Amino acid sequence: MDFGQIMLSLAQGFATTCLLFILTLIMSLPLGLIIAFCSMSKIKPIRWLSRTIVWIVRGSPLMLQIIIVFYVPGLVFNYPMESRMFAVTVAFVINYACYFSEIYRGGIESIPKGQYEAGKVLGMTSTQIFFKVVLLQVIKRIMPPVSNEVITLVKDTSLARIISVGELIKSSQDMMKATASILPLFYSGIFYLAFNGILTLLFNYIEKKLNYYQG
Amino acid sequence: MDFGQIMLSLAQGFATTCLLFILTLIMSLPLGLIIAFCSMSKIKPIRWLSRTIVWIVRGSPLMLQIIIVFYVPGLVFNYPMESRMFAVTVAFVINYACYFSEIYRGGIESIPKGQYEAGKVLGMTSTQIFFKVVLLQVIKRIMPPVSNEVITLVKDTSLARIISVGELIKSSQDMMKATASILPLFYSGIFYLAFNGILTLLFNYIEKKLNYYQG
Amino acid sequence: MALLKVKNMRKDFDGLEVLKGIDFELNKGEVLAIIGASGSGKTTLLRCLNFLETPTSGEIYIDDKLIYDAQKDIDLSDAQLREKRLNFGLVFQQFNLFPQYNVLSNITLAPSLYIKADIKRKKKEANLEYIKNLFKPGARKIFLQKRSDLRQQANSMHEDIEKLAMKLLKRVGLLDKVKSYPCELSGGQCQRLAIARALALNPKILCFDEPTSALDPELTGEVLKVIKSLKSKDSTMIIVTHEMEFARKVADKVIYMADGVIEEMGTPSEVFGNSKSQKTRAFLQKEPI
Amino acid sequence: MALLKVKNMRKDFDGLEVLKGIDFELNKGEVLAIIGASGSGKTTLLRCLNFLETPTSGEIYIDDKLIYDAQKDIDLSDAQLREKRLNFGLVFQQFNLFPQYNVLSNITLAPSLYIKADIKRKKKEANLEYIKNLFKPGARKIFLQKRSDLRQQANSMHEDIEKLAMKLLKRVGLLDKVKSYPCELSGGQCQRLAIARALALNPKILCFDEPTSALDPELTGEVLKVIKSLKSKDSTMIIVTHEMEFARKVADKVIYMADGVIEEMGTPSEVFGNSKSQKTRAFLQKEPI
Amino acid sequence: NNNKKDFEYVTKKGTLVIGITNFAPMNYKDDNGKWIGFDTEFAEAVCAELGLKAVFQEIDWDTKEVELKSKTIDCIWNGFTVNDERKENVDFTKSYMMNEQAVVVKASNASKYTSLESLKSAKIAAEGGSAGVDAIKGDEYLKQAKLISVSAQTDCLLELISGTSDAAVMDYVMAMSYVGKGDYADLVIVESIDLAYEEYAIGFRKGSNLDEKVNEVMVKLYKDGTLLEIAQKYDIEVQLLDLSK
Ligand SMILES: Nc1ncnc2c1ncn2[C@@H]1O[C@H](COP(=O)(O)OP(=O)(O)OP(=O)(O)O)[C@@H](O)[C@H]1O
Ligand SMILES: Nc1ncnc2c1ncn2[C@@H]1O[C@H](COP(=O)(O)OP(=O)(O)OP(=O)(O)O)[C@@H](O)[C@H]1O
Ligand SMILES: [Mg+2]
Ligand SMILES: [Mg+2]
Repeated sequence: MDFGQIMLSLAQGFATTCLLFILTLIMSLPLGLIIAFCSMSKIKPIRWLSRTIVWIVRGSPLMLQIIIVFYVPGLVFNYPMESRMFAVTVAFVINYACYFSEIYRGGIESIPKGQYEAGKVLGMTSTQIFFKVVLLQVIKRIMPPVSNEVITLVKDTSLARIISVGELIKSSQDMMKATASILPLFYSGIFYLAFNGILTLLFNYIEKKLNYYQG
Repeated sequence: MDFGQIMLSLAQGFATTCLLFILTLIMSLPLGLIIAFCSMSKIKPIRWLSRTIVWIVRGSPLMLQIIIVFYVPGLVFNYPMESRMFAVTVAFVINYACYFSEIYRGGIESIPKGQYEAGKVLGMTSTQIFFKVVLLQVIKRIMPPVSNEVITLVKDTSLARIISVGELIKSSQDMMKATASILPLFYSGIFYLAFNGILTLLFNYIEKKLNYYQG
Repeated sequence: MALLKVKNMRKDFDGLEVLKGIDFELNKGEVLAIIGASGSGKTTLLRCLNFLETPTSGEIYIDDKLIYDAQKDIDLSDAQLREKRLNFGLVFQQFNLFPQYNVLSNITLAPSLYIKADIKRKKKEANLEYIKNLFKPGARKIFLQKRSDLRQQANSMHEDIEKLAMKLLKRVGLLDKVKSYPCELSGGQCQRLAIARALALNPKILCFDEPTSALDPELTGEVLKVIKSLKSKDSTMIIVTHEMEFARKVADKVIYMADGVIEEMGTPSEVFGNSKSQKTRAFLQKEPI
Repeated sequence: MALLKVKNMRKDFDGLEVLKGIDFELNKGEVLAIIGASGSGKTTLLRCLNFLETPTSGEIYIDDKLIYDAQKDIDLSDAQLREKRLNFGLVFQQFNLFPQYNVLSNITLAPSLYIKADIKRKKKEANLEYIKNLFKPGARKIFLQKRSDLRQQANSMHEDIEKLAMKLLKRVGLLDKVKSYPCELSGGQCQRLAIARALALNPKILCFDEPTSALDPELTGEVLKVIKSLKSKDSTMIIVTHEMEFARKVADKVIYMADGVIEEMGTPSEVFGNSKSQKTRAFLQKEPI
Repeated sequence: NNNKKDFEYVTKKGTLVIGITNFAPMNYKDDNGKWIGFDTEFAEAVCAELGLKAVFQEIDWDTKEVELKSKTIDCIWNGFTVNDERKENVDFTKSYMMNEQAVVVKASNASKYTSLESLKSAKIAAEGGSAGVDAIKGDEYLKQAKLISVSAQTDCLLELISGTSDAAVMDYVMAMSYVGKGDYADLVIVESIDLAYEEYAIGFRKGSNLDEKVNEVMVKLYKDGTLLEIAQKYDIEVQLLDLSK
């Protein structure tokens, strides 16, 4: 096996990793917002249900959640998961949506009440206040924890191999067997570092952009 | 298999999980401090080396680190790992020490220069300033991120099964196979939740204790 | 005819009676100063007037027209509440500027949003009209004309708003800060901007809740000067303040509140110089003029 | 004989000349006020005197004895530096109290640490002595006696420190706050505590760097009053301040600094009333007395 | 190559670390959590003869060659099928048991999957790196199917009952001892399908001198009847090969 072949195989694994990463982000970021609103709802049952779910998800390993999401439909409901990738994506989306929801909630709750009141006194509607006054401030405040979480997500994608999804680490382990060498593992490490490096730069850029004002 | 047997088997897995948790904490907390001091060292090579290592470790998946730590000694140095638990512990300690080091560094750097200068002007030695003036303030400031990290550690222990260490999730998966039922997975989820619940209470208590002063 | 009349306003917080029946009148062009110890309910009164709190009971008349009756108007929609609220403006102690907008946008944000909403509504009407008359001759031409009129109208309204904002900024002395962000202003400048922002909506009555108590004493002066300069026969103001000297000089009417009731009300010379109530005298002795 | 003599002190920050040769003398019991525009190097001068910055060149004499020569003493050990530093005390603009210790402990912390270190050293000596004389008759008895003496000595020293701290707290008017934490004090109380903390080490010269400029004007008075009360024939002080009135009333000597040099030096009446330099007059005109 | 001194290496350690996965009847746990099974007792008997302590280490079957090479295990002894590809990485002992690959499906699907051809578009689970995978890859129909590679043979059974796979290819010896029993009652072996005949042996590091030592002991144990006795205990004596020749 030459270097090119190894890289090709790793690139395939990396493609799966990226796919999982992107799908998770696209779905969990908005889902998290919904959960955040449920967690702040004035209706007690909704609030408590949503907070309990978030507590459970955040309190147990993602690995466990993946296994449960994958096997429960078949074992309990006799309605097996068609696709492993789908199961992994569902587990990731739920897990990350819960994490994001807490970040959103912290961000929204950190906006001083005075901002809402100033908007009201100036005759804005609740929607206008949320979108025109509060939202950008929230985004600015949650950027640091969100970027942390996103970088954790990159690394967590490796958990997909638990139910035999061929992501980067699995393909590098396959290559390790094929070449009886440890090198593919290091190569895959470089993939992760590069990916995270790029993300870090991206987030630094965004945070800088948002720093045009303080507070 | 009756409920008692399942629980017994899960308890064994949980014991391994706890052992890994405790070993990692005991060793990574002090090691992290050493790395933090290296990262703030006035000697450039030490500072850069230590920051690079931290960057690499924090930028790549723990799963990959476990695999590498486990296989490299045998494959590359012909000096095989005697014990899987040992390999996992080494990987965890390195990984968490790096995370803790960044938390420590943030905490130490957040202490205003004035505290050091006040100590100096009052004729204290550097050691006295560190231990009598700065340390407690640092501890207070790092409690929240440290407690987050510790709870992440509880969940990360599940990664040990990657190299067949029989921790909680592995034993619950074994039980799942043996009983062809999904229940052991849920039981193990409860173990995690309980563990994390207790830790959360503990940390809340400590943070409250440290709140006798502000700032 | 009184511009504002408040009748028997009461407010409970979970059983804690904070306002125990407040009655007063205010004429157009008058300045009312409200003084009183901490916790006497001054802020609560202003917040009730601005509908940030719902009074437990009480009536509010503007130009002798009942605009709000706490007993009946419990379930007002947001839109209705907003309309009533626009009779009043409020300047907060903590400024509550929008940090992500620059000085100019802080002033124009709310008015622009109305213009947008207004134009949008009118566009919708035009669309409906068009659909109704779809088969009448010339309908399309009228429709297109209307659309372009609306566009022009919007543009000129936005321009007007901007002109007004610049005029107000000049008035509060912030003309050189148009493009700055709130974080780049001093406390006094922030409060002057907040005043300009409230003025831009041209409220009938402008309320101030301790506008200088978050400021360093050095910066207090510039804000008080601006407030004083607002005084004219057209502008009616209610000012909650601890600056007795200022209240005495600027106010036409002074209310001393204590424990949720109006303990004393009158002209500054009546209240400060010649107070009837024992409580008022005790309070005024403590506060340095 | 001057208590303090500073000769030709210079300080560069990476090529930026901040102090360009400062010379002055101060007698025991005198109060020196340093005034000057922002950036003129006042803080830097105090920091050099307290060895928080290393001067580029210059000499410091105490009681006509050279204690520091920047040219020679580049590589002073931490311990040597500490000893020299104890001639001076410094009260910071930002107080820099230790938030985790209560008021009393903030004062006693540093002195207790010395006592502990001192006793530890003496114990070691006693141990060595004992080992040397191990076989002499009575050595053990002498040793035990010495140990118990040391213990008693430590106790009484700690008690003394505590007594001194209480005396100082009384002097700065914080006797009722002994058990409070810094976060529970007002700015003025914080600064008074910081002064007491500096006094506890009994420095020959006590320096203040704008002790009131982080305070609300209302709190400034109480701190200035405390500083004024410290004036006596035994206490020598250097005060960097923007409070001209205070400087004029309290100081025996005033230095006006500009751009890193002493532009004018003399008694308050000389500097404030009759300044020779054009620069000084321009500066004093801007600052309101 | 220091693998030549493998015997000296393990003797010095005093232990033989045996890489296994959990599957009956070869290596599995009794109710007390103690390892039992044919290969377990076989290995213990061999180690006793060699004066070594047998240490059983569960591994991910997929990475068994890496484990062997990195010396985290000393041999693979878990119904390990001999084939040419593996001979490149592993030194085999004599074969001691015959086996074939079986196709297992849910009973409800038994009428659907009766031939190799009918499995062409199914999802087939097999243990990663196992002889089952080789069998699938070597068959013209099965190689068109979607291969689900799992990390232990028992995972295949779980895949079947949770419905996440349609069929599983696994060792016949193992299939016999699980299928139709207890929690796996509604699984069946598709008897109408015959996959390759194969044999089990023990795998050591390439160039190791351990396999010869173990060969000697195996023959001895066969001749004195120990091996047959163990096989009878687990009901697989018919599969045992004649080692006396
Ligand atoms: N949202 C609320 N819920 C419960 N009690 C409240 C609330 N807002 C105000 N109060 C109580 O109402 C009383 C009057 O408060 P208010 O803020 O109106 O006083 P104030 O006269 O403005 O005092 P200050 O001069 O300190 O601003 C206080 O006792 C306060 O604790
Ligand atoms: N650590 C440093 N590194 C570089 N430059 C410094 C440093 N400290 C001070 N300076 C510079 O030295 C000059 C004098 O500063 P200094 O703080 O002594 O002035 P000051 O007279 O105390 O002013 P203020 O009245 O504002 O406190 C300034 O130009 C400042 O920027
Ligand atoms: Mg108020
Ligand atoms: Mg200064």
